[in-house]
Amino acid sequence: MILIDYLSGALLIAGAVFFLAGTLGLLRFPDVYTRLHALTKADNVGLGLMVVGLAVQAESWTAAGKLLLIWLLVLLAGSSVAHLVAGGALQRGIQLWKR
Amino acid sequence: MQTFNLALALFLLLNLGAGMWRVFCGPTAADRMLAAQLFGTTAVAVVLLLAQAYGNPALRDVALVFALLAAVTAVAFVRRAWPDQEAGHDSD
Amino acid sequence: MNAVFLYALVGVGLFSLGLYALIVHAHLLRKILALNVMGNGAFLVLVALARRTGDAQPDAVPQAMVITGIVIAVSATALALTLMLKLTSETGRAELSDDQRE
Amino acid sequence: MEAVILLQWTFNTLLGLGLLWLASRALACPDLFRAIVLFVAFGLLLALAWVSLDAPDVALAEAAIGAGLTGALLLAALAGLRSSETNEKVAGQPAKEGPKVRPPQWLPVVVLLSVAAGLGYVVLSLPPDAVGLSAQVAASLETSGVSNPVTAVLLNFRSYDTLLEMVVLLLALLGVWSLGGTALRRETAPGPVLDTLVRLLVPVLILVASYLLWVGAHAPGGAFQSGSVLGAAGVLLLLTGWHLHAGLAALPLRLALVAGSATFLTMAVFTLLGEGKLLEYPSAQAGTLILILETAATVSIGVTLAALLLGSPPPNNKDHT
Repeated sequence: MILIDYLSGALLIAGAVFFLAGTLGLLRFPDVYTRLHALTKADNVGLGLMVVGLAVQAESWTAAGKLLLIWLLVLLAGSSVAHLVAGGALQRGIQLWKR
Repeated sequence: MQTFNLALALFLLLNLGAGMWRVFCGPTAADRMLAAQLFGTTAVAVVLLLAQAYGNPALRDVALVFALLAAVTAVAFVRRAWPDQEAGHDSD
Repeated sequence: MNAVFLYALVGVGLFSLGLYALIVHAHLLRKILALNVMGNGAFLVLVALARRTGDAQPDAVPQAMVITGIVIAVSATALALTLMLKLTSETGRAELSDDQRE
Repeated sequence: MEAVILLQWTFNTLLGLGLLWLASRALACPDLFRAIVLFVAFGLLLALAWVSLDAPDVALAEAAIGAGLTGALLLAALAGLRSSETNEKVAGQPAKEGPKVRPPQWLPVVVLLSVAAGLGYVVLSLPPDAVGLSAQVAASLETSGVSNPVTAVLLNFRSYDTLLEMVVLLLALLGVWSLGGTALRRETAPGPVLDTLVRLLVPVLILVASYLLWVGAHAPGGAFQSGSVLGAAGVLLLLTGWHLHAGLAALPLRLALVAGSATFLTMAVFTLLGEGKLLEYPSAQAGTLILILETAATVSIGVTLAALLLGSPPPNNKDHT
């Protein structure tokens, strides 16, 4: 039981770190494309780790399945929206950041 | 474990507050929309953590609806509200 | 002060903010946003006060009324937005004529 | 246990302050688009507040409407506003979107402060413990046909509220339609990514809507939440250039729109004749009757919300002749 709690805690903290990284990237990166890159880390990996961490704690397999479904949906929506925003930004001539 | 989950939820809420900065600064409409997108994902994570902390599995349905509906606003933005010319290009 | 009164006071604050914005802003889209904020403030007061049941389940009647209210608010918002668009296409500006002198 | 209480308290305080701050920024912001994004973020935080207030039913409705549909409606309206402003060629109109706030005059500020103070005083003077109607709800829950108290209130104890609400929704749509609506937009073809997203997401949305409808009997969910999710599916389809087949746009659409109100009215008449009381169901069949009512209401709410985004009646065969 204790081991599972530690495992879950480690996964959750790792997820939270990715959320923090995503937010920092959103704040610090220089243009919309690099910010997209940072954002999708929080969407995909951060939430993914959190979902696995919570699924370890979940009371049943169905609950874990629902958590996984939520993650898959966010993954689908997040990556599609990232693609659409990047495409739209290119189309509108938002320039890429150059050092 | 409850304390831990609540503490993480609080941390994510603070994270969300920091992300607000991007909504204000922009500079492009896309940046603001991205910040709102991150808001949605963070809210999903917060609700899931609260569901675990309060032992209320029904809250997972709230997270499910969040996950589904986040795309609707973003699609509305991409399809309708995104101006063809961005007023302010990225400059910072 | 517990969470009930905290949220109830936040609701009061939202209602007042919305009322203020409704008065001072001329643009109709802003007025619609302000009305929505006012409504959400009222909902927050209702749901917060419904939780004064101690450890028992919260009062379901205000919650049910708020759910009804949320759906009504979105349909009213849609109607208001259509009115605004109609007015804009007639007059060219999204403001009520009273505010044209400034 | 102390730590938990402290954490909850901090969470609630931050959330409350965040709500006030977002609302004030959204209302004071010079740029309309930014104001709408802030308002959407406000809706998200509000859903978190419902979660903390132990109101998952409300949180579900808010997650579907406040965070999804309202944002889509506002953004679509903003697009309409921009296009009609450019059509009119009103000089300097974009700049007019800018700061419209006059310097704070003393009268509105006084109104704001006195309203806030008065309401705050009233709220704080309320007794900290009040059972309200929860005892009555709990006592009658057995005979209501469902075990989720909120659904019981919405569809049984106060179902006349829901009956009238269906009519209000219909009236809002009739209002939009009778204003002549907005010009129907020619949506451009969605790219392959958006197309795939919608093809995957819409079936899931419909599935989740049905799930929420079914689960509403014993857990958070029900007709309103389910209808809102269904409406979101319709909105997504409309935004990506789907349009209602012309053969379905006349009678079938109208039937779907009035299904909720009509079923409620029929039920009201039958219960009035049979039981002698408006919308009081025999407790043996209550569960089934509620499910029928909820299904009809869900369809109507979903179709009405999607139609509200479309803004005008979809063209049908008769229009062409």
